[in-house]
Amino acid sequence: MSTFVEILKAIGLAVLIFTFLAVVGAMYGVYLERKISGWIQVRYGPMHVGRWGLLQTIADTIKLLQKEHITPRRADVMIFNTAPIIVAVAGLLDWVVIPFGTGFGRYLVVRDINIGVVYFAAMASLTVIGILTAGWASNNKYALLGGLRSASQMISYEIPLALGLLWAAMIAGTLSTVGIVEAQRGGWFLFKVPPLGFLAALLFLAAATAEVNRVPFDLPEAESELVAGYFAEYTGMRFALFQLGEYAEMYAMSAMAAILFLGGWLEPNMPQWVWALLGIGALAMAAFIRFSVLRQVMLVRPILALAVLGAVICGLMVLGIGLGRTPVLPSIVWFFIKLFALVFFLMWMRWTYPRLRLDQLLNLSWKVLLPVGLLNILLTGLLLTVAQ
Amino acid sequence: MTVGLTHYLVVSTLLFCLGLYGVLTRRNAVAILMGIELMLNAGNINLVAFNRYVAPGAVNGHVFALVVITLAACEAAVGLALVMAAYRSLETVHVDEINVMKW
Amino acid sequence: MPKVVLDWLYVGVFAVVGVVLAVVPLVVVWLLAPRLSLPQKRLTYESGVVPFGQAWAQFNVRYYLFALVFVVFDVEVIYLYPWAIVFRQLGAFAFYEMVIFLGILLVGLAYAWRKGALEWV
Amino acid sequence: MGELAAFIVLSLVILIPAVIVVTSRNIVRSALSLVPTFLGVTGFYIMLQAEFVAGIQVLIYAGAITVLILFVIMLTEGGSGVDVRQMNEQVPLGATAALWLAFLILVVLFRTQWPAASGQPPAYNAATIGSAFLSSYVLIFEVTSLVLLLSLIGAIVIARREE
Repeated sequence: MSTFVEILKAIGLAVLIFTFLAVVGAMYGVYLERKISGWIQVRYGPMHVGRWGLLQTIADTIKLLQKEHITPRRADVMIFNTAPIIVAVAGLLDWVVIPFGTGFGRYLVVRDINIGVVYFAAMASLTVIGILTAGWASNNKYALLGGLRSASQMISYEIPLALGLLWAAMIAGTLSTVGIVEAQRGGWFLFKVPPLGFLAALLFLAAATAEVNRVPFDLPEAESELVAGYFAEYTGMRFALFQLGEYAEMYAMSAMAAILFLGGWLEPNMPQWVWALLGIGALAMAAFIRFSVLRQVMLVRPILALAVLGAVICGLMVLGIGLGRTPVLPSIVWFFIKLFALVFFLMWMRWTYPRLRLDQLLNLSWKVLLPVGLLNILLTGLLLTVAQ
Repeated sequence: MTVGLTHYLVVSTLLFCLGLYGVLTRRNAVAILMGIELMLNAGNINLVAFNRYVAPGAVNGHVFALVVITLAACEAAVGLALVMAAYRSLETVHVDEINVMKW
Repeated sequence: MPKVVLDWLYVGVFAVVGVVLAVVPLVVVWLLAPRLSLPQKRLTYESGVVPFGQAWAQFNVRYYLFALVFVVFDVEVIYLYPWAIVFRQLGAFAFYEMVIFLGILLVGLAYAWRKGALEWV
Repeated sequence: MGELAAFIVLSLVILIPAVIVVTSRNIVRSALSLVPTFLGVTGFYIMLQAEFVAGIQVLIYAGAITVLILFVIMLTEGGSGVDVRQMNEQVPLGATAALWLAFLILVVLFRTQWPAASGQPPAYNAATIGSAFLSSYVLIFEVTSLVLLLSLIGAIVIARREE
């Protein structure tokens, strides 16, 4: 009987997270991507459907729903249809071990699996199969080449990714994601064993960016060279499933980076005056934008809004610490602040850096990230052993 | 009826024999390696099942299973390297056509 | 039910629900979308010319070399996970063991590097 | 009851794709069918409460070995045609041998009185495995790295194009 209840609970949570990923992750991820690229290139991005173009992606989804499914000639139909499902499901499965915060007297995580980070790495590695078979099943030269390239890139960066996960597990002494966050109550892992923590975070972020095929590591999908790579032949909803999987994976990687190195849902542990200084800085920036000639540039508005938001959060923190009510903000708010900061960072990179060449990309992984990651682990191990 | 050791052993036997069938009847060297992977998986099921039902307190079976997984990976790496080499010089991956040493 | 089994029961349910939810929009499309089958439509994209030959071509063996090095190091990482969570309880001895383990593998990496298996030309 | 149902479902998830692996005429489908088999075996490990081995099974078998196999298929002629005869002339012989072996093993299996011990496995698998590797199985642990080194060197030597 209790098993039945648990299965129902699991189904409910799965539907909830899938909806979250489809709506916030994929639909509004695309919207955010378009808006941010617009701001960076001094244009507006989507503006016409709904206020600030907010309904644009909903319109796009409805459009995708009515698109015909075209299966290319002599393609392997079964494998062709299975590949996007593999990618989407692997993206969803990553989220089982991601803790969103605490509340109602428990951790807000689907399951706190004992071997959480191993599980995460395993699920992330399943995506490669979907991509490789999508490229093969399309019966298209570009798709096959893109699939092979994409797969060789993803497997190259899986090891540095695992080394980043391992570093955090090593410091925390546990493989569970909740345990890793709890171990950061004394301070973020980013600043542990300086500067090795920073190095590990950098490794992880670079590997995660490459793992989700984003600029500057997006050459498998290079629109301008390989016509979108492995999903060149996919139309309509099957294409959307690839997008869903990719955005789910990107959000999962950002969430994982926040959990491993930025303390997950924990509130930053800073004295009151630091918050005050940060708040004043944000206010000064907002005032500068508002009252200078910059005000005329309408595109600066989002920055103004962000600065005001930052100032409000800092003000709340100062007030909260003054009243002795810590933690001031709910844990889930902190988690999403960190998550979206990292997502924004990834999108920012996309419009800032050029694409690497294939040989540069592979060299970076095998000749820089892998040896550095291994030495980082050994050095940290040495320091921790000596410290005892 | 609860699931016991015998259940796992039956399934692993069937898996092992399927793998053996694949190894014996396939022409493609890669498919033969896939058969071997199935057989190794069957062996691993045995190791873990015996660990659970015969000595549940220890993890010896798990350690052996991890070593077998490692060996399976090494075997796949070297075996597939052989396939690649054969394909490069003989332009075939079918073991019954690789017969330059035979007369 | 032990915690382990319950944890992974959730994973299994997530996988099944994920597949169902991914198939639902495909079915919706199948019901809604127009279907007009023209032979030209099903041609694969090839920069605007009619595709010729097969999609498959002779690919570089280097792809295999990278996959090979990946498998070896992926296997190596699985031994690091259990080590990472217990090495502090076991003291210096455990650390030296890992130094030897990784040292041997770094020789392998150096060999692959030296032999140009990590080179993309 | 639920355990038995889960066992039966997982057995089917293992065995049906395994049949496809050894009989399919399309080598890519064979390779892809390995994935459900491996995931089903993962399910078995979970039922046997071998959590760490289960995670590694997904990571190595489904994530690495399958990808390696798919790579080789796509780099050799399997990537082109599916109209190649995949079975050799030993099919009757192979089937007989496999069935006979299965019969023998099953007979032995049901005749043997297996020792059984009750008890619960350690709750935190990975830590126990780590301690075991670093204490009683040190030699295996170090030899494993030698095996990995040798297979890396060997495979590179074999697969590389000679100048």
